Amino acid sequence: MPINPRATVTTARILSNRKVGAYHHIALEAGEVGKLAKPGNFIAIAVGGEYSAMPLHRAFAIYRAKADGVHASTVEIIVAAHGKGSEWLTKQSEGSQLRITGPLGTSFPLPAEPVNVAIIGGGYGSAPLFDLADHLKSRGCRVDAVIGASTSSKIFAPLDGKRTVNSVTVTTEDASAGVQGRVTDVLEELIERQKIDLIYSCGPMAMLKAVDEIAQRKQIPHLVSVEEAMACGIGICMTCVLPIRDANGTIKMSRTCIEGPVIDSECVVWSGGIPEGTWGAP
Amino acid sequence: MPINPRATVTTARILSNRKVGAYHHIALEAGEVGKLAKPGNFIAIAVGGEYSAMPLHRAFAIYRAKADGVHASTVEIIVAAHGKGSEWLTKQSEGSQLRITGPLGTSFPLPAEPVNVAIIGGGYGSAPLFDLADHLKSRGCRVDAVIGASTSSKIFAPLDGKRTVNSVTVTTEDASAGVQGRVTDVLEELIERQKIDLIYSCGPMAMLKAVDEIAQRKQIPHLVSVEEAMACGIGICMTCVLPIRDANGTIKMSRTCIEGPVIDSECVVWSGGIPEGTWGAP
Amino acid sequence: MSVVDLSTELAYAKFENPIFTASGCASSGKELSQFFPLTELGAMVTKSIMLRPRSGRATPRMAETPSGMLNSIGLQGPGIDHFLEDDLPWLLETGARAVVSIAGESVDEYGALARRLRGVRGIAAIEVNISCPNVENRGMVFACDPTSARAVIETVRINIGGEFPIIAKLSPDVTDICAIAGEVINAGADGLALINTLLGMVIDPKTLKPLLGGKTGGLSGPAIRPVAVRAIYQVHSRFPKVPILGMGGVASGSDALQLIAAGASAVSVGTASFGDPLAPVRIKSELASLLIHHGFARLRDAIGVAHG
Amino acid sequence: MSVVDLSTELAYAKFENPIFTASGCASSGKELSQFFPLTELGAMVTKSIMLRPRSGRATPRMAETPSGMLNSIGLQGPGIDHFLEDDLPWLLETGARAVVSIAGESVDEYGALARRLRGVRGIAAIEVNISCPNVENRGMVFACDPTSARAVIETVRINIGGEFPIIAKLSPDVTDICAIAGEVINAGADGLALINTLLGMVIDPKTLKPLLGGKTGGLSGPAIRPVAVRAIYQVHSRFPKVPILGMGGVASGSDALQLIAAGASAVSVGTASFGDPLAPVRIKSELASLLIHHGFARLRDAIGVAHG
Ligand SMILES: Cc1cc2nc3c(=O)[nH]c(=O)nc-3n(C[C@H](O)[C@H](O)[C@H](O)COP(=O)(O)OP(=O)(O)OC[C@H]3O[C@@H](n4cnc5c(N)ncnc54)[C@H](O)[C@@H]3O)c2cc1C
Ligand SMILES: Cc1cc2nc3c(=O)[nH]c(=O)nc-3n(C[C@H](O)[C@H](O)[C@H](O)COP(=O)(O)OP(=O)(O)OC[C@H]3O[C@@H](n4cnc5c(N)ncnc54)[C@H](O)[C@@H]3O)c2cc1C
Ligand SMILES: Cc1cc2nc3c(=O)[nH]c(=O)nc-3n(C[C@H](O)[C@H](O)[C@H](O)COP(=O)(O)O)c2cc1C
Ligand SMILES: Cc1cc2nc3c(=O)[nH]c(=O)nc-3n(C[C@H](O)[C@H](O)[C@H](O)COP(=O)(O)O)c2cc1C
Ligand code: FES
Ligand code: FES
Repeated sequence: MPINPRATVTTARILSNRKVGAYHHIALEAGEVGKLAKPGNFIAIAVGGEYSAMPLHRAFAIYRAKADGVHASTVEIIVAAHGKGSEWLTKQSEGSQLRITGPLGTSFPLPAEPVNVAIIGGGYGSAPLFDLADHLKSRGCRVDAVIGASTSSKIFAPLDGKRTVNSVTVTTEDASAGVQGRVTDVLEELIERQKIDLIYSCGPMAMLKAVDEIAQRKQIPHLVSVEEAMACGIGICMTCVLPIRDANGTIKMSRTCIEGPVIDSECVVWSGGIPEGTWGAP
Repeated sequence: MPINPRATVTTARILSNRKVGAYHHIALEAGEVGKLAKPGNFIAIAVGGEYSAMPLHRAFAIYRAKADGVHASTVEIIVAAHGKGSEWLTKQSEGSQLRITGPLGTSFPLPAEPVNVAIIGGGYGSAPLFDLADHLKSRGCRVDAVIGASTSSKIFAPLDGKRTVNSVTVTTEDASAGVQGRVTDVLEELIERQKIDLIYSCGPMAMLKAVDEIAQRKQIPHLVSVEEAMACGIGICMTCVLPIRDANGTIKMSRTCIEGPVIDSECVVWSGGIPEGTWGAP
Repeated sequence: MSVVDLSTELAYAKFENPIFTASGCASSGKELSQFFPLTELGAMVTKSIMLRPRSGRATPRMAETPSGMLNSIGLQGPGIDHFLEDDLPWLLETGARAVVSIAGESVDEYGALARRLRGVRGIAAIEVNISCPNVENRGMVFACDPTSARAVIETVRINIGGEFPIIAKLSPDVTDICAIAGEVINAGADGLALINTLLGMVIDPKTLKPLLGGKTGGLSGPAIRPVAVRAIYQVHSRFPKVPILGMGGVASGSDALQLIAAGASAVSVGTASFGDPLAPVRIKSELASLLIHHGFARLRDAIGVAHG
Repeated sequence: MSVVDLSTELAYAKFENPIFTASGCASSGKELSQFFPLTELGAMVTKSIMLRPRSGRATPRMAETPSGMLNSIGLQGPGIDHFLEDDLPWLLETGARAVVSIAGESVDEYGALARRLRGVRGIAAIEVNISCPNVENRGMVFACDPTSARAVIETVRINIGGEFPIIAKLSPDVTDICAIAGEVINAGADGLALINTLLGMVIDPKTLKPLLGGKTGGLSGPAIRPVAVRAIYQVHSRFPKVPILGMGGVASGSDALQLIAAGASAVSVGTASFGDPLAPVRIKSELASLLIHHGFARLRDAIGVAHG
């Protein structure tokens, strides 16, 4: 299979940039990118403008992509100001231009049958899950969402997103919204109640790991979207690697920008580092 | 004498930024800077914003400074987009903030008597001369201006500036405005006609040198505002030096940011480089 | 494409244009081929390949720094067998020119790699990476020691035969880069690649510990360009006949021209591709315009013009 | 000012806070004193002074580079006599702590400078700049040769007596900075200053010739910070008891803390002052806040925390 099969480099124009809780919702006029994107893909953005001291790409999950409308296509992202690059991004005004590369990475595989699905999002990790939910619903799946964060402003759960799914459970660690606690505190009960067949999750690694413990215990297939520090986003720098088990059971340090971000949790070696027996390990 | 005696570091707000021919006229709300500035002083500006790859100051002559008005003070500058930093500056919009340091450098000494003065400006070099003309006029001097550039768009001669002086002669090398030629082509005639007692000039080094040849020949005192590549603008880096003769006749590599930009042309060693006999020369 | 003759050569290898990828910054080509035909490049320089598969270093492997980045990949790769079976044939099939970069942990390993490459058809040149600071060989870097640098190139020379030009890639982390250059030239290098990354470190502002899994990493990107220009200038003035593949912070045609004027016959683009996959082709066309602007009919006439 | 104890020491010299100017980036103090009282600084490090007046190099002397700059000042200065008669008394009168930087063209010159400084009152420490790449001494830099580095420090040690701690300032342009550090420590250095500039070059895009009058120049600014952190980390892990004055691209409190965590007992701010005269005081207050944020009651507890 070719690598980055549908990706192009595009000058995207910011259509809108507005604050949503702790995040910024940025909509881009994005050439062909929005037409070719699948749920779970991400885009890489060059930051800092012409006089930038920041040479590297920033990765953002596609929240929504649309081919229709007045523009060639639109791509929406949800940005948390983390370091300098994402902070710069949140300050860009309508009309300004960004160099984006995408769509990149793997997408969420969809079940062939109409099954009961749980989507679990941590922080801005919920962003790509609503589009996924849309696709799942149109295949007849029941979709229950669990959205967690440390505090309410970091819950990303837009109204139309909430309408798409059958139920939304919000958890916050400080009890500022929904149930006090973590997504894992409500997940088991949800699995039982809705007879969940399949779990998709996206959020911090620690959350993915905790969700996976439950999924493993309950023997439910689990697809995760991982987040590793990325320099290029297109597979040429080898910085974004994670130990991943391949079809033959061999653990390799795999690039999460092209073999991920969406990975079957069965293949993820959660211990991190370079596990013993990794292909080519010292 | 203290160094940088009236300088402060100020967060200045851009009041307006508009294109004037090949230049940008930028007005700043500038704290105390405009109150303390004298004709000939300059300001140093940090460029590129928060994520800048450009660590060094940029120097701009003060075109006009005002203490009155609604703002603490205003400072106006005329910017030619030369490299990346000045280009960035020309793109900054009204309301954005700049870190400026000033007023810096020497100012134009004013004659005690009402004499006949010629001001000679090359390109944006005319910017500081109109404010000077104002001061000269209020001391009863007659002021004739010669403003030259390669082409008309690079002639900076604002209406109110023109009104201040008794006459303006424009020269352009491509004949797109005024007399075809260089400022030196019209200067001798002007000196004769108006019985010029004193010359002030500001522009490229080659122009200053050519003007000085005439001034020397005619034995007319000549004050020049020089322009050397500057890193700091405040005397701490030693990059902006020129060979300057001091009161004892000793040639020293002097910092033009603090011993200049305005220098008596008698002290300037026009040959450049490190002339033989320079203090501490190898 | 343009009226300027961009063709160049590194020893007896000829290239249609001087813009190459940089080893380790373009993997083996498949990733970038989605963005532009690899035949647009003067050559694809492949990621340094070792004898055996290698997992590389622990993550995090990167840190962005002002106008630069640190990497501590640790030469992760599939090993020479997989490379010769899979990556290289794919690359050659695209019609791209291939410069194969090799790296070893011992002089013998370089020799073994050279033997594996001997007789392989279609390779334009071999870049011998003797300067990677990431190799866990008691922290020692071949390129930092004249004797080992020489030994590696001698071994490669003997084992590879005369089929491909050997380009020795040097580290700037040395007291006297001309001395190392002299050694590898004497040992049989046909050309030099200048420069590899500078050894650097970032402390994580949160944990106050070294941020990278490998603690130190290699500094690349525009930040190091002045060091690259200096190294190329120094080496070219000492060894004007030895062709140089220049690299280090090239992000525009003007940057490439700086390296060429300093003495580079061709230029690799590394870190710039991480923020713009089209960087190599953009740089090539910017360079062509600049050459025309400066009145050069041929790229070759611009090589080393900063001297004398 | 803050609830954190910022005091620090370099050998037996004590300072109220760890933020110093960098030699050659603050002249002799008068220029910055308009912007803040020099007593706000841990110490004013003066521009390296030589035995005789010196005109320095031809212009242009500077080039901005991505997140950095090159300078080729060539140690312009008035010479030690003028310095002792005029600059130093002025500086001491402000109440500022003074670290005097010296530079010579021969071992003897360093010795002569040390004799001139012997017995001068009020100096907090001597920084011996053995690493300036600009000195026109056949291109050779003392700090790049273990033998000459050692000889300089030995001479200074003998001639200066035991009045001031001697801080040897090293160049990063060496294969093994720990080896040079070891030499100067054995020769009697009480502390180390790390790092001086990296040798670099810029080609003028207009003329395609070296832009600087001196052709090469010293690279400073944020671009080199990862190299500084690495050098400090390496030297501190090898010589944990030898105090380090760190420098190289510090432009914020967080940058200063990186160098301190790597092993610096104090930090010089150089190039950052060229774009912001208030940089040293801003960095000091940012550092104080960060130390509090990380739960340090005393700066000293943060020195070297990146290790182990
Ligand atoms: C597949 C994927 C999808 C993502 N989706 C989103 C999203 O929808 N919304 C959102 O706010 N953030 C998302 N992130 C995280 C986002 O990429 C980082 O927060 C961002 O790159 C940090 O850049 P910075 O300049 O703010 O921080 P800096 O620390 O200055 O970044 C420096 C460098 O490190 C890399 N880096 C640092 N942290 C991360 C990280 N967590 N992930 C990847 N690279 C990192 C950056 O790419 C950059 O090259 C996603 C990351 C990945 C890998
Ligand atoms: C006293 C003085 C007054 C000036 N007044 C004006 C003015 O009124 N209008 C105007 O348009 N320009 C003026 N200049 C020139 C202006 O400072 C430069 O054009 C500008 O600094 C170039 O910056 P850059 O980022 O565009 O170019 P770059 O080449 O990217 O600059 C890189 C570095 O070199 C320095 N530099 C490069 N060229 C010059 C130069 N000619 N003079 C000083 N520093 C330079 C910059 O300060 C910067 O640190 C003045 C210069 C001086 C010294
Ligand atoms: C992520 C990364 C990986 C690299 N891997 C290699 C490598 O495998 N072999 C090698 O010789 N150089 C390697 N380098 C160095 C580059 O080829 C190049 O010499 C250096 O990055 C300077 O060029 P640049 O500034 O354009 O990136 C690597 C650089 C980076 C950033
Ligand atoms: C313009 C300039 C002049 C310098 N002069 C000296 C000097 O005289 N003596 C010295 O030891 N270092 C000198 N340096 C080096 C600095 O002291 C410092 O080591 C280096 O610039 C790194 O710090 P920075 O990145 O904060 O500038 C000079 C640096 C610059 C930029
Ligand atoms: S981010 Fe570069 S390979 Fe994945
Ligand atoms: S510009 Fe720094 S001393 Fe004049």
